[in-house]
Amino acid sequence: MSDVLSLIIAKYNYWLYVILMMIGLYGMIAKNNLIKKVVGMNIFQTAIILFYVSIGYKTNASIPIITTADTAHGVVVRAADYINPLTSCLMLTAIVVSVATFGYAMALAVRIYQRYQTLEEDELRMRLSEE
Amino acid sequence: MHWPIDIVVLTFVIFCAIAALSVKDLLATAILFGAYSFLMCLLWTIMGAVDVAFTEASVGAGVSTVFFVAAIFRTSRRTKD
Amino acid sequence: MRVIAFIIVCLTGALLLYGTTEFPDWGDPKSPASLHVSNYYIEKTYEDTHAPNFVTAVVTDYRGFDTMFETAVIFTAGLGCFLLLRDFREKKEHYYQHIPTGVILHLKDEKKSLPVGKEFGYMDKEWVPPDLINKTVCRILIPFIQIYALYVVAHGDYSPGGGFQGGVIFGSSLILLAISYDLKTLVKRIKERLLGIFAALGVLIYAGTGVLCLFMGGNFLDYGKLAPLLPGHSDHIRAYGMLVVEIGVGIAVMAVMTIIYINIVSEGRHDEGL
Amino acid sequence: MENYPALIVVAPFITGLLAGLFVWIEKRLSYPIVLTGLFVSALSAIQVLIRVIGSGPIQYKLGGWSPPIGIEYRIDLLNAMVLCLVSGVAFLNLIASYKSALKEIGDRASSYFTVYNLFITGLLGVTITGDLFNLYVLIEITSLTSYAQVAMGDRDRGPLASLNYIFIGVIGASFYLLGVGYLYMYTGSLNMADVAVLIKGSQGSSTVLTAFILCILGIWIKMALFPFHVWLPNAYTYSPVIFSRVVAPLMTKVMVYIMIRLMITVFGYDYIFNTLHLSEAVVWLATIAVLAGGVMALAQKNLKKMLTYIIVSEIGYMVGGAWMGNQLGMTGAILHIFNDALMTFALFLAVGNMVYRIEKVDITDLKGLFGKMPWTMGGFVLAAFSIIGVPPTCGFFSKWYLILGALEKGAYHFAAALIVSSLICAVLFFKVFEICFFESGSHGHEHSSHGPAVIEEAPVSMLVISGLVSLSLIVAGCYSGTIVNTIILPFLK
Repeated sequence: MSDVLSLIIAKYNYWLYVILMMIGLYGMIAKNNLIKKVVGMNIFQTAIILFYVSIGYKTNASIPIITTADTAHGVVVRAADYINPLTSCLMLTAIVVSVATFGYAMALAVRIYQRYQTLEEDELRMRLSEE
Repeated sequence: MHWPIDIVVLTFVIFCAIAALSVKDLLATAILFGAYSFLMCLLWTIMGAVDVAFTEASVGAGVSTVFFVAAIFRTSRRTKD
Repeated sequence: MRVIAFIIVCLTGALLLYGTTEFPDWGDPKSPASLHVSNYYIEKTYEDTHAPNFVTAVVTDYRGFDTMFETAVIFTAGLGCFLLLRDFREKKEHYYQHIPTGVILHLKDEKKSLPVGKEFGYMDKEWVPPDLINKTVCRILIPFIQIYALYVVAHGDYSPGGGFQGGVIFGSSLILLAISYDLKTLVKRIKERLLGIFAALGVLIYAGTGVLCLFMGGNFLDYGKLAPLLPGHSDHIRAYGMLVVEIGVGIAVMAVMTIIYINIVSEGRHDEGL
Repeated sequence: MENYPALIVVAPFITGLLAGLFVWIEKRLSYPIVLTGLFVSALSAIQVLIRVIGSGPIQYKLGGWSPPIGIEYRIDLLNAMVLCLVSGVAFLNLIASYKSALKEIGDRASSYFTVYNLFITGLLGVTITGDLFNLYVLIEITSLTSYAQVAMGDRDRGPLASLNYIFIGVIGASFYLLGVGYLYMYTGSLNMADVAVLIKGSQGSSTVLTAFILCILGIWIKMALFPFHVWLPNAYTYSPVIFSRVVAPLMTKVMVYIMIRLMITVFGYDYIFNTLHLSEAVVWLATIAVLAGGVMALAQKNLKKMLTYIIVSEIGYMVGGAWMGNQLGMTGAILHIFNDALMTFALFLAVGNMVYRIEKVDITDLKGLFGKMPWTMGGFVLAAFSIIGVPPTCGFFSKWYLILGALEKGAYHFAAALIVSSLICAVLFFKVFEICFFESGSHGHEHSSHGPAVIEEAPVSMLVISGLVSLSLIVAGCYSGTIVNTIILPFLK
C-alpha cells in the first residue's frame, strides 16, 4: 500500500498534466464554437507549462531568489536549496506566447463574427458552401 | 510536504477546465477560465515558481479574461456546446 | 468528429504517459533536469550578475535573446490586431447626454456634433457607463496600480516580477480606466499614435541595447561591455543592463495590451466599448 | 568582422521595428528602411556562407555566454545555404511585390512591412540557432506573423483561414515544446550539440523516444506533411500576394530543414535508422503524401490553390528523401530544399503577376493569357517545367538524386510515386498552358480576329525579378553538381 502511495505521490503531477492536456486537445478538436476552441487551446498550453514547472520543482527547496542575508556574508549558494530557475524562465516565454496567440485569436473571432454573424463551426461551413 | 495541497488544487484545476469547456454560456466560460488560471497560479506558487505564477496571475487571470469578455461583448454569449 | 478527436486525444495521452514512465520522481533534487545547467545558474548567477532573482537573471541575461523575441511576439500580436481590426471610418450616429437634465440626445447626422463639456457628455449606444461609485473607486485605485506596476518593473531583479508583469499591470490599469469611465476617455488621454510608438519603441530599446553592445565591441546583448556608458560599480553592470531591458519590455507590453483591448472591444473603431 | 552571424537576424529585426516606429511619424520611410535591413541581412548571409565554405562551421555566443549556459548560433554548410536562400528570396520578393502590396493592402501596407520583416527574422532565426528552446520561440514568431499576414488577404475568407491555421499551428508548436521538455527531462540541457552528446547511448529510453516522436510530429504538423496538411491550402490561397510569394517557397522548406537538423544533429542517424527502424513507415507515408498532393491538385479550380497542393506533394519528396537513410536520399532532400524554394518562388512570382492584372486566378480566368502577359507566362512555363522535372532545369537534378536514393534502398514505391507525381504535374500544367494559349480571352474575341492581343504586362519591377528567378532555375540546374560537391557532400561527411 505504501508503495502505491509513494508511486502516486511521485508521479501524479505528471499524470494529471497529461489529463489536462488531453482535455485541452479534445476541446480544441471537438468543440464546435470557435471561442471554446480557443479556450481549449489555452488549457492545452497551460498544461504544458504545468509540465515544465513540475520538472523544475525540488522537494525542500526554496523559491529562486537569494535572500540578502546569504549574499552579505558570502555564504556559498547550494544548488539543492533553490528550485530550478531555468524552467521558470522558459515558461515565462511560453506564457507570453500563449497570451499573444490568445489575444490575436480573440481579435480574429471578432472579425469573423462581424462578417458571418456566427462563431459556430457548422454554421460557418454552411455559410461558406452557400457562397 | 506540499503534496496534499497540491493534489487538492490539481483536482480543482481539472474540474475548472472541464467546466469551462462544457458550460453553454460563454460568459460563464470566461469566469471559469479565470478561476482555472488563478488555481493554476496557486499551484505554481506551491511549487516555488513564483515568477511564472506572478505572470499567470497578471496575464491568465487578469488580462486574458478582459480580452475574453471584450470579445464576447462584441460577439455573442450563445453557444451550442 | 468527436470520435476522431477522442481517438487522437487518447493516442496522444498514451504516448505522453508512456514517456513519463521513466521519469525521476516529482521533486527529486537529483533528477538530470536539475543537475546539468540549472546548477550553474543557481550557484554562479549572483557572482556573474549581482541580481538576486535567478529567474530574472536567466530571462534577461543568460537567455536574453529568447526574451527579445518574446517581446517581439507580443508586439506582433498587437500589430496584428491593429492591422486586422482597425477601422478608420467614423460611426454615423452619436449619442449625447444632457448632464443637468439627464436627457439622452440622439444625433443622426454624422457631420454635426455637440460640444462635450459641462453641459453635454458622451453616451455609448451599447453600454451604459458605470455609476459614480465605480468611477470614484477606480479613480483612486488607478494611480496606486500604476505605481505598483512601476515597482514591479524596477524591482525585477530583486523580487518576483519584471518588465513583462509590470507592463501587463500597467496596461490593465489603463484598461480599468476604459472600463470604469468609457473608452473615449482612454483614447482621449492616450492617443493611438502614442501607443503605437511606445510598442515599437519598447522592443527597440531591447534590441538597441543589444546593438549597443555590438558597437562596444562585445557580442550581441553582452551587457558586460556597457560598463563605460553606465554609472555605478562595474560589478553591477549586468544588473543595470537587465534593468534597461526590462524597462523596454515593460513599455512595449503596456502599449500592446492596451492596443489589443481597445481594438477588440470597439471592433477597431475606437469609439465605444465596455 | 566577427558579428556577421548576429547581423543576419538582427538587421531585419531592428529595421522591422524601426519601420513600425516610423509608421506613426513618416509613413514613406518604412519601405526603404525595411528594404535596407533585408539587404544587409542577405549580404551578411553571403559573407557567412563564404566563410563557412572556407574555414568550417562558425559559432557565435549570444550575450557572451558560452553554451550550454547561454544561447549560441552554430552555422555549418547546411545552415549557411538555407540562410542565403531565405534572405535572398525575402529581399527579392520585397522588391518584386512592392506594387502589388500597395494595391492589395492599401494604406495599411506601411505597417504591414514590419510584420513581413519580423516573419523573415523568425525564419532566419529558426535556421541559424543552435538552441532547442530558442528554436521554439522563433517558430512562434514565424507562426504569429504568418497568422497576421494570412488574415490580411481575402477580407472574407482570410480571418477564418487564419484562425484554423492558429489551431493547427499551436498544436504543432506545442508538441515540439513538449518534445523539448522531455529531452530536457532526460538531459538537463537545451543546447543542440550538448543534448546530442548527452543522449548518446540512450537506446531503450522511453523518454527519449517520446521526445523524438513529439518533436518530429510537431515539425510535421508545422510543415504540412500529408495528413496534417489541412491548414495549408486555405492559408496560402487567401493570403495577400506578397505573403504567399514568400511563405510558399520558404516556410515549408525551413521546416524541412529543422527536421533534418533534428535528425542529424540532435538525435543522430544511428538512433533513428539503427535503433528505431522507422525509415520504412515514414517513406510509405511520404509516398502517400506525394500521391495525395498530386491527386488533390488535380481537383482544384483555382490556380493558386492548385499550386498549394503541389507544395504538399513536394513536402512528401523531401521527407521521403530525408528518411531514406542513405546518403543519396539525404543529398536529394537537401538539394530539393534549395531547388524547390527557387521553383516555388518562380511559380508564385508569375502567379502574383497574374493576380496583379486579372485579380481572380480560377483556371478558366486564364484564357488568352499568353497573348496578354507573354513575359509572365514565359517565367511560369519555365518554373512549371522545373516542377515537372524537365532536364536542364534544377527540378530534374534533385528528383534524380531522390530516385537514385530510393532505388539504392529498394523503396521502389517511392520512386514510382515520384514519377507518377511528375506525370500528374505535367498533366496539370499542360492543362493550364492549353487554356492560356489556345483559348482566347474573355474580351479577346475582338482582338483575335484582327491582329495580336493587347499586351497588359505587370509592372517592370515585378517582371524583371520574375524573369531573373525563372532563368536562375536553369542556372541552378547547371550548377547543381557544384552545390552538391561544395555544400551538401562535405556537410554530410
